[in-house]
Amino acid sequence: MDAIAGHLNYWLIAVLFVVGVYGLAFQDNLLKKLMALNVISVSTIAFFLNLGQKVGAKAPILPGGVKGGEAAAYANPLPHTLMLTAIVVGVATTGVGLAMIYRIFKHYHTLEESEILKGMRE
Amino acid sequence: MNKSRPTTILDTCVRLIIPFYLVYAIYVLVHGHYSPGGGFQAGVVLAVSVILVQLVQDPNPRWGLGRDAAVVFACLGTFMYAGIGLLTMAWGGNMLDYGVLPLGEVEAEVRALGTLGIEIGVTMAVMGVFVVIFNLLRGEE
Amino acid sequence: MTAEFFLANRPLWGVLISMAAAGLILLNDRRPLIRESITMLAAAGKFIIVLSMLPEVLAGKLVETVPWTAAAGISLHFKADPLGLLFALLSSGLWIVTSVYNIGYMRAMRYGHETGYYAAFALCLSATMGIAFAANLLTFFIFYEILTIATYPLVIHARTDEAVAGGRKYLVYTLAAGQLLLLAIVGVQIMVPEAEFTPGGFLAGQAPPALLGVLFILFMAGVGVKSAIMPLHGWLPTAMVAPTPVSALLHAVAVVKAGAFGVLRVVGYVFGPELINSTASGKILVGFAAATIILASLRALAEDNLKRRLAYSTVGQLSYIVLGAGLATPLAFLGGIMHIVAHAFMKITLFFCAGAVYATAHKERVSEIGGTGKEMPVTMAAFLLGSLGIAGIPFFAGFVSKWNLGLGALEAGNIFVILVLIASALLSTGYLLPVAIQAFFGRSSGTHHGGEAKPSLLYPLVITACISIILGVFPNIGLKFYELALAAVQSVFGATSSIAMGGQ
Amino acid sequence: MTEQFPALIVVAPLVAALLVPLTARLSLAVTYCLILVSLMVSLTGALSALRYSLVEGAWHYYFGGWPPPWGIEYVVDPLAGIITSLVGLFGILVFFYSIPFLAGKEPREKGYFYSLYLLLLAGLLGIVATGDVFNLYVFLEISSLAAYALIAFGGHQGVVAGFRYLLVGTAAGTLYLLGVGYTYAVTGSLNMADLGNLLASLQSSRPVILAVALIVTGLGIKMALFPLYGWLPDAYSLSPPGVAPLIAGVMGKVSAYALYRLLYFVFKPGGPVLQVLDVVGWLAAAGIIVGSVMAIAQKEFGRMLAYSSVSQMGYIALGIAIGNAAALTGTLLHIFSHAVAKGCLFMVAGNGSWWGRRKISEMAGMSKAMPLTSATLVVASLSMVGLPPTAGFFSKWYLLMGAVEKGSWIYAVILVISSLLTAIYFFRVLEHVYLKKDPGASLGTPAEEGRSLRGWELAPSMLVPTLLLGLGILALGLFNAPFVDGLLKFSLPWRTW
Amino acid sequence: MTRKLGYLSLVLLAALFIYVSLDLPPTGDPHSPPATHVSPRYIEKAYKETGAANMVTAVLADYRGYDTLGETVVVFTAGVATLLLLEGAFKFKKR
Repeated sequence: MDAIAGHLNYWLIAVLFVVGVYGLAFQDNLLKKLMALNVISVSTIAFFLNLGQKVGAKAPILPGGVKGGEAAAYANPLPHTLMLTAIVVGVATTGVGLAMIYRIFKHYHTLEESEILKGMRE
Repeated sequence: MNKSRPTTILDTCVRLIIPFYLVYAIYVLVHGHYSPGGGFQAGVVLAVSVILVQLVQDPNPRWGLGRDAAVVFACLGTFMYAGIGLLTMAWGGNMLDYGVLPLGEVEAEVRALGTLGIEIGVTMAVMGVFVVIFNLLRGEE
Repeated sequence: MTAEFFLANRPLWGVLISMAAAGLILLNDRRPLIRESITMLAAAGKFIIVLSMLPEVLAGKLVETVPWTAAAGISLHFKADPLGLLFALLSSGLWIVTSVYNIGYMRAMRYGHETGYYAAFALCLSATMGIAFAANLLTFFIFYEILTIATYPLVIHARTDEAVAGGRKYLVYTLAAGQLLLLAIVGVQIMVPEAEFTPGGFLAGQAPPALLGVLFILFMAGVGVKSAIMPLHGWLPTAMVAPTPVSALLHAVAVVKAGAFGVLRVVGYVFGPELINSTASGKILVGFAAATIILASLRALAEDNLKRRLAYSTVGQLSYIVLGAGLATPLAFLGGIMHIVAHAFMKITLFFCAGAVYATAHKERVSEIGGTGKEMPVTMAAFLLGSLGIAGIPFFAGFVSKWNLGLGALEAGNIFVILVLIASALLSTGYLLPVAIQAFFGRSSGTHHGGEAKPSLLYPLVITACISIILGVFPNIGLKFYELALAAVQSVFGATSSIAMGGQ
Repeated sequence: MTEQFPALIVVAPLVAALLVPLTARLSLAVTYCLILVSLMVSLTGALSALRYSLVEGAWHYYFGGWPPPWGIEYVVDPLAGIITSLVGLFGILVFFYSIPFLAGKEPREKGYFYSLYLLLLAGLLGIVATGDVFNLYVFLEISSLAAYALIAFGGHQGVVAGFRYLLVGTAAGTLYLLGVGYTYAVTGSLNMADLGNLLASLQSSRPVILAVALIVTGLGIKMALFPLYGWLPDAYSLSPPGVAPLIAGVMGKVSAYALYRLLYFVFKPGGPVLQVLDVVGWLAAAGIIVGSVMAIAQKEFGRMLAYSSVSQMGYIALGIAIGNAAALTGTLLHIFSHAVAKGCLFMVAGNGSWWGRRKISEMAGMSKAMPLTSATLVVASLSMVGLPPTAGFFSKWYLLMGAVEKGSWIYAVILVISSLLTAIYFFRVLEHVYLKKDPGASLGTPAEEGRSLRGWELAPSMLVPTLLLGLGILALGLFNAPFVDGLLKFSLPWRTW
Repeated sequence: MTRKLGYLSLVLLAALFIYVSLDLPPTGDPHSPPATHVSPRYIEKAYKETGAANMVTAVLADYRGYDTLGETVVVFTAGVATLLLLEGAFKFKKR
């Protein structure tokens, strides 16, 4: 039971990841694909944040610093930092993706990938 | 976009709320050392305030950031970050080793100041970029 | 930068001189006279360089140089040993003759865009020199591939659809062969990292017989395409769309002989006769060679286009060399080496004649050649001499090599080969003599075309025809081909081996 | 200043990229000077770091002065040194090459373009120089984002190609990040050297196996490993001709480098990694054949080159999969020879499109209109086929040696077959260029189209980089031994183990 | 058909992740490698060394400040990319 409780988060993250992959692979609409991409990146972020947790730990903020040996009492700040970067990367990618979608829609008047490819090969 | 005029209620609300946005952004930026926050968050709040004004007072916002100015902010903000890195190099340390900057006696304090510097840069950059992206995605002028 | 430096690196200069010539020719795009004189100068220079090594090599010294390392641990390594020098002498000597012929022929044919032609020609000779002097497998392969590529522009020179198709076929065959050869060389190099050609071979005992067998097949497939062993000969007749000097020098001397030379190198210097004889591989090679000799001769009989008939004749004659290698006895090997020389002179004469007839009278079919003998008596007389030599009549160059081959077959106890040799002699009489007979006695089909070919076409073929007779009587005269061949055989089989002193 | 070189390799183009959009509005001359200076600084840094690392060993540079497992470090060992030098050199050449293609654009547009160009370069350089797996991700994303945008700059088709690449490429980045996450979960570290030590005892742990698989998949997508190459043909062939040489030339190679670095310096072959490598080997072999066959079927020169890249990246992956000294030397050499040859070929394709010809059948008569470009095409083609004495031959030679040494004759046979297939499609192009009569004389020669070129067949800033890369192919072939003995030998993993 | 195979492979993918996750340290384990290897120094010394009480800020801006520079550059790249893609496109249309 403990094993399940300790790993439940990973399972949910795995499901979230697979949902994202599903969207990326099986949706024809470019906008939905972009959203699926965000789902994937969120699952990764959740995975990292999960690694930074400690049972009963406080947020890693303390004016005056922490005494030696008390490290276990505070959550691990490193994954948070990394994920701040990953979030920003995700936002940036989404921004560029939206800009491209805008251009694509203006020219092809559709966002369905199959139709766009048909129009492109002509 | 749509040519309808801004409603008075929205207009008034925005006028009231914007100053608080700005102050809050500065608070988030400066207080990043002691609580959750920092440059990215502050930049986003600033960008949101600009975008909000643009949304509400659509054709001719009375206050805000033009696209060109936003580009300048984005470039200079990021450059500020990298420039601090270059400064530390010029003072003989490794890149981003704030401790070598001649800003004080206690190394930790100097480092905190260096951190503040780059956070300001990040704020400017994030604000500039988001305003630019919004501005462009909004459509033709 | 002393004289010593110059002397030690002579094999390298031999390679570089025509490479430099190719570059200079490309720079003188619009000046035909300069272009041609560069070719002549390079040809003469190359011959002198190669010739200067003859005394030393005959005295038993090797001119050896490692000019640079081509790949880590594996060097570009040149060595002038008897076999290599023989090949180098032959091709560089014939380049001079061909250059003269070339100039006359190309002017007569007016193809245009000749700069690239001359440059590629020079590059081919450079590659041939590299093959001759290569001291290890990698060097051999590098120049082998350069030769492949440099010949391609020559094959397609006419730019007709037929020429392009021929070029394609040529590339498919030779590139595929090159890759197989590469595979074989890599396989050898894994076992013996230096992979230097060693008289008597270096592979014995290095690997299980099965692997050696596979390597041997790969090697033979690799060099067999250029030496046109059936069924790998398909490109050669098609490639006859090239201008005649190309057919003459490259398809009688440089390219195909590079393949045959490769067979000798692989058998004598990589695997070694002992290894070949101790397995079935030699017998299989002999079988293929014998089949090629007979089939190619039969095919030549049926061919009407003169150049293609000569090409099939080349296919057959090349297999004599392969036969000599496959028998792997001292005398057979000697015969094989001598056949490189003999066939070169005879076949180049024949091609020169065919080209002269084509350029002067515009006849390229055997059936329409009647009457040419009266208009161009000298040319056709040379053709007759060449034919007799190919047929292996005594006192012609072809006889020495075939005699030795026959003796070698006896040495190996292989009566079957003797039968093949006899049959082939009869067949080659059958496909070549009628041409001369037709030319002299046949009814003239066309109009009068103004007699003999012009001097620049005529002199080369007269010279080569004369040499092929002289070599038949005195195989060792002048360039000491026989002595070189003997030295090569002795180094491969050991000095004590029984070599009957034929010829001289 | 010299002690800052490892950082400057990346930071110089990065900083220039931040200023270029501003300076472009003021003065183009200043902008070009700025770009050139930053590229020069970067190249100088790369070369001197390379020299230092050969003499003194790897050059470690701690950002912020924090020692490794806590801070981020740059490690310029000989391997990173030569790859950064390659990328830096490409940066300069392609910069000159791209100038004429932007002639008609507005100054500010040029500013954005070159800003992205420098960011792409900085990203690639950062991937190579870094010694931290997460920092690698960040720079991977910088270079990818810049690449998406640059590809999308190539017209309406380019936008679609760029967007499709964005989807696949971001997914690849996320997979890589997830792989980093799994290794972080079992080790707690992000520094490559530290990870290398910690992972030694974790070879058979399941998360590590999955991490290797995820990282190989992620970087495999980036380097177009079969069957993940779907994005590549469009992305390479539809990107603007000005930057296509950079994108096609070095972008995939840098991912290959990252894969090599991670597999051989961080995870280190043993147990699970070897199994993954087996799979990579088979996929690479399949990619070699499929890429070649697809290339034969193409009508457009650029697309043919793109598919040929799929095949050639397979060579590189195959060498990584074989994994002995000869094969890894072959891989590294092929990273170079293929980068130079493919960059060169895309420049030739660009020159062709400058002349208005994109299809292979339209390239007839190119030998007349652009003799030097055509000659370069010949050299590059020979290198692609792998014929001596060009660079491509030697890398193939080492790969073959590696395959045979390991006893994988099947790989050797595939390499050989691929050479022949490559010969088919390249000689077809050469036939068109040299043998066919120009059908569309009405298109005119580049010189006739109102561009005063004073006897040059093309603008010098396009022609000279093309020729330089062509000479580079020959130089890499002829001076192969010093290159391998003096540089690549020190880049093999065993020296540092 | 291919669609069904695709769904199946997705399910398998999820199963794989779940199977592997059993070997990961459980959530909140204070003795897991991430909790014990590098991060203790951040927690214990961040304030003394960098003057920031918020350890995330300390790591973000100082220990791994170079990552954050990269991050800012990513944002900047996105901005310039959008400018390149859209600004020119609008101009194009007007002509």
